Amino acid sequence: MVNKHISLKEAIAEHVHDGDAVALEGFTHLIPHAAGHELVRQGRRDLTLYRMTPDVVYDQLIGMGAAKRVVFSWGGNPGVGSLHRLRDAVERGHPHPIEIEERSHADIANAYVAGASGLPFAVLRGYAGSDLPKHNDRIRTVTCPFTGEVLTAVPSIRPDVTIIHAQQADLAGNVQLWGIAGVQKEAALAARRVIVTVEEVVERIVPVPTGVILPSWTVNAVALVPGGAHPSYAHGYSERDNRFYQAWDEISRDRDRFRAWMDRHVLNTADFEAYRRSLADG
Amino acid sequence: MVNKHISLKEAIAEHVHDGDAVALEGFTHLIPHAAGHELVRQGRRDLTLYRMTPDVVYDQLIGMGAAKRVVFSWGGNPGVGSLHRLRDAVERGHPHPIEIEERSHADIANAYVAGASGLPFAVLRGYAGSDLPKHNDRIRTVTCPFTGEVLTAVPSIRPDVTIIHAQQADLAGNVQLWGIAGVQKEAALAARRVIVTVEEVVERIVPVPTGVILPSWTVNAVALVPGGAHPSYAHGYSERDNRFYQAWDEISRDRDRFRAWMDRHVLNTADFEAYRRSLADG
Amino acid sequence: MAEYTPDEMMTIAASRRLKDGAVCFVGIGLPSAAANLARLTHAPKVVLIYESGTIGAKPSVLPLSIGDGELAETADAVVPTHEVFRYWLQGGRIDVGFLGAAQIDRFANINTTVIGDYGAPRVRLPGAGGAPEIAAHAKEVVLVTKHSPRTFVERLDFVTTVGFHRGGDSREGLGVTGAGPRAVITDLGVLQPDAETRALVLTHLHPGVSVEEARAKTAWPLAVAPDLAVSPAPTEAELTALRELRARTAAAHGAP
Amino acid sequence: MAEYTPDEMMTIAASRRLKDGAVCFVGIGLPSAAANLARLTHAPKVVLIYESGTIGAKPSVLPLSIGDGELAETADAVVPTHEVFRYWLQGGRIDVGFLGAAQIDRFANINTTVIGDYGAPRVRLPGAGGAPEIAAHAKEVVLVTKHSPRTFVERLDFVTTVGFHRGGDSREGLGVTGAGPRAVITDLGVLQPDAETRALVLTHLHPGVSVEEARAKTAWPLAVAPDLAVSPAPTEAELTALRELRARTAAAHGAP
Repeated sequence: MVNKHISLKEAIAEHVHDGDAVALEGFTHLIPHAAGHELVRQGRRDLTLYRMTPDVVYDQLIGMGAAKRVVFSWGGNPGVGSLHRLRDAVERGHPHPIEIEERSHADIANAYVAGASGLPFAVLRGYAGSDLPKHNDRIRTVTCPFTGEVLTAVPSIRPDVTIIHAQQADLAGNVQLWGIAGVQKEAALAARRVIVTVEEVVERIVPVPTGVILPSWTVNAVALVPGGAHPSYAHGYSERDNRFYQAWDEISRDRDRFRAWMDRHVLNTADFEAYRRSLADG
Repeated sequence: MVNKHISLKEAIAEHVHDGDAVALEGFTHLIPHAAGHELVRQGRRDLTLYRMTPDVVYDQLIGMGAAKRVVFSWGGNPGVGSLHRLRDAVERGHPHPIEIEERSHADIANAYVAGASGLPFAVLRGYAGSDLPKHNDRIRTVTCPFTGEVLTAVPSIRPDVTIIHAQQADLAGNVQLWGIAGVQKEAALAARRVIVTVEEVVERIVPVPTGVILPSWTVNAVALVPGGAHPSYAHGYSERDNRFYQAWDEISRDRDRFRAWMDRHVLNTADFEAYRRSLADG
Repeated sequence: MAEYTPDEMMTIAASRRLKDGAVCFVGIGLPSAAANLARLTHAPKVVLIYESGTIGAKPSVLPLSIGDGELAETADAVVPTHEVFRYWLQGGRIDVGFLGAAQIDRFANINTTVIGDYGAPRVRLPGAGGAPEIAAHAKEVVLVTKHSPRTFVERLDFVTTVGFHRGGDSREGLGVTGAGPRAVITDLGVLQPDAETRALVLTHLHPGVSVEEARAKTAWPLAVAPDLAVSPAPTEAELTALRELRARTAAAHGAP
Repeated sequence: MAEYTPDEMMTIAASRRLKDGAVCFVGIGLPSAAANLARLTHAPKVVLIYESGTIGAKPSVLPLSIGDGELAETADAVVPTHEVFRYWLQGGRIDVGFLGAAQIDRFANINTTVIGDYGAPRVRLPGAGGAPEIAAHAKEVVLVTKHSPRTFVERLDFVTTVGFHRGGDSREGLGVTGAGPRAVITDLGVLQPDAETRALVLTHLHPGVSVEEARAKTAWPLAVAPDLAVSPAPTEAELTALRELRARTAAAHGAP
């Protein structure tokens, strides 16, 4: 059996290539920030980035010039305001222009389900009266062959790589996550390759309520990165760092300040542990 | 707040009417046999019966003349052989001819999901090369508006009533079930009315792994019926009575013996507890 | 009677719109504050559903994000995000969708996407999130947003989420099942749709607010109901519950 | 060498077809026996998936039903039934579909629906279950069934589940992704599809079985491979593992 337990650095080097379609999922909870940093450190470019809520993790990738295209449904800093790097890219083409494809939460969630299910499209009742379909020719219609109703059809999402953060993996690489589960299971099963960072490696998984399990054979690489969701959180291991989200508003508002912050805390640190130490040093 | 905790007799009397489309679900595990018996006791007629695996519970209903139409995907006695009452109805029109609509497991499972999702149809890759679509004009096709692929479309299932058996309900009527979960959540959420029989009423639900919760406001009636899945089982409460399934082959093979058995154990017993006692008496 | 701010009045007025026992799909921010206030006052059995999949959440402090841990810890059930949109929202199980708005027009259509041209926006807003489908499928919608002429605009730069579309019965023509916005609660008063034209009409003013002020902060000619009423001032119980909630929230998040 | 029955030879021959580590969607009955025997002998890391949603089940006795409790207790994950068909089977994650058959034709198409006319059947069989989609989506299919002219028929009364359809590349024309039946294991030997016509050819006989016997129990003119081989007889280890499994099963279920 291949040993799936490798470092995050190795996992990103092996499984994520320039130009890939990548999904880093986690709905507020369990956002794989450590993996985002490692993509920055390794200088990935031209990525198509899927994520329902770009959040700080994609704000950083966009600001560092890693994104060619961003597919998303809600691009704000939750409870705080704007994602300034996303806005700077869309409004002023800095650091370079990016393509955006905007969809709704219901659309993207259904599209991951369709991707995981091996279907080319998903059917939903979506976008009634909205202008979004006028700007996205990938929002189409399909007619029910029984009732004649016209429904919304959207293309399924099948990323090259999905990266998620979870609480636990066992020695074989089976993965368990719990709390708010988001769309991670579907995003992982829809992808060609799967990387999981975890809080903890356990000898044997003890199932917990609402635990989502990805069997080891669905996962390409598992990397131990305690706290790897920060400033997001891992239910049972950490709490959401709401103060960081508030601070990010100021850090990210100015191009130079953003760049200096990323240089100091991400590019000039070797890994997530060093990043956490550099943050603690202030 | 309406008290949802009523007897099974009251629940069936209030929520299931002659001519209704009814789903009693439970995939081998948690089959709502007590509810099936109560439908027999109350003499329901002309029911459209949905169930992936008719099993003994529908063999009894069909043999007692309650079914007008049966929609199913696998109609055997698991690990034993035939369902003789189903066969007698289909092959020889006894006790009266019934309509059958045959689908595959994948089809019916998807159709419940579509029903729960408020969609009129489900899309799957199904029935390639099979003769089943030739005999069922409700298996149709839909064309992907992105790739042009032709996929299978099936109508969603929306029963008038879904009845399930679960391990626990709390005082408010929240329902938890665990172990093999089958399609019960979807069958319940696809239905207009929901009846749940439970092994146990607890003051407060303690979530367990793979526990499926139906919030109280999705449930119309909850009836305490310990062992109410017998000869099926409730994970954590009982084991599958495999010997009963084997014995059923003999009991159900002969019309008179079947009828005498149903008279003695179901029609001449007041409720499921009395049924269990009459079985124990031999 | 105690002093209170227009923001407090708005949140309290919004909270009163939620009936006890209603199943409510809650947006983050103002809607979440109002919905939780309702739960802590007159509607203890209200069922709050957040799009993170927490069903029946009972947070002791207001979540900063839609996915704060306390929502999961206090929920009756936690379901995957796709399920909340498919079985619970699209499945027709939501009584009230509780939403905010960056821009709103007279037919209660909402823009949360861009200010300016979509291809070259002056201001890029966060986008749709769950709103287009919440507004379509919830049996009714309640909107909460502060009154300002930049918010209550003559014409939206972009329709993200439909209200009454072009007015009259045009919403029904879209094939949606929900009845649409029942009320827009602001810091000045309450607007409700005319039964026929479906254009928003000022039906309530909060105590001390004038029609002129409401009209000045609305960029279209705002109609006023003939039976214009004054909202009851916040009760002591409402104010206390709201302030304690805000204080607990500030202590927990370090937010103002 | 120990004595063994044709049934034991069939189960052991079928178990050998399963590679260690393969992800296997298992039908109840003979396929389940063979798959679990593989897991207990040469393929300890085989992943067994039952349509009840138990992924990575490791039962100590053979389940009588597809949903026996031990499957859930020993599984790596238990998922809802719809999910097993959607994410796991249709999603393309199954290496081998392991199925039985009531009737089979030369192109390994299967009937489990009716004997006689569909509208007025002489014998009503259980029906499709999961088979049509397992046969379509699993990367390959292995069939296990006893040899008899009533099973290996010239023409199926009903095509429930497709094998190689009308032969040649007609299966590919159906748009399915899986490669189809790789082998049919019987109590007499092994049949495999011809590379071109896709008609089943006898490629192995179990020890002591003659070509004549296999032909006599096949209702179509059975082709024989030029390099017809003899299956290795069961090893002591295989027989012991199978008999212990059967004994544990009988003790648990009270079945013969």
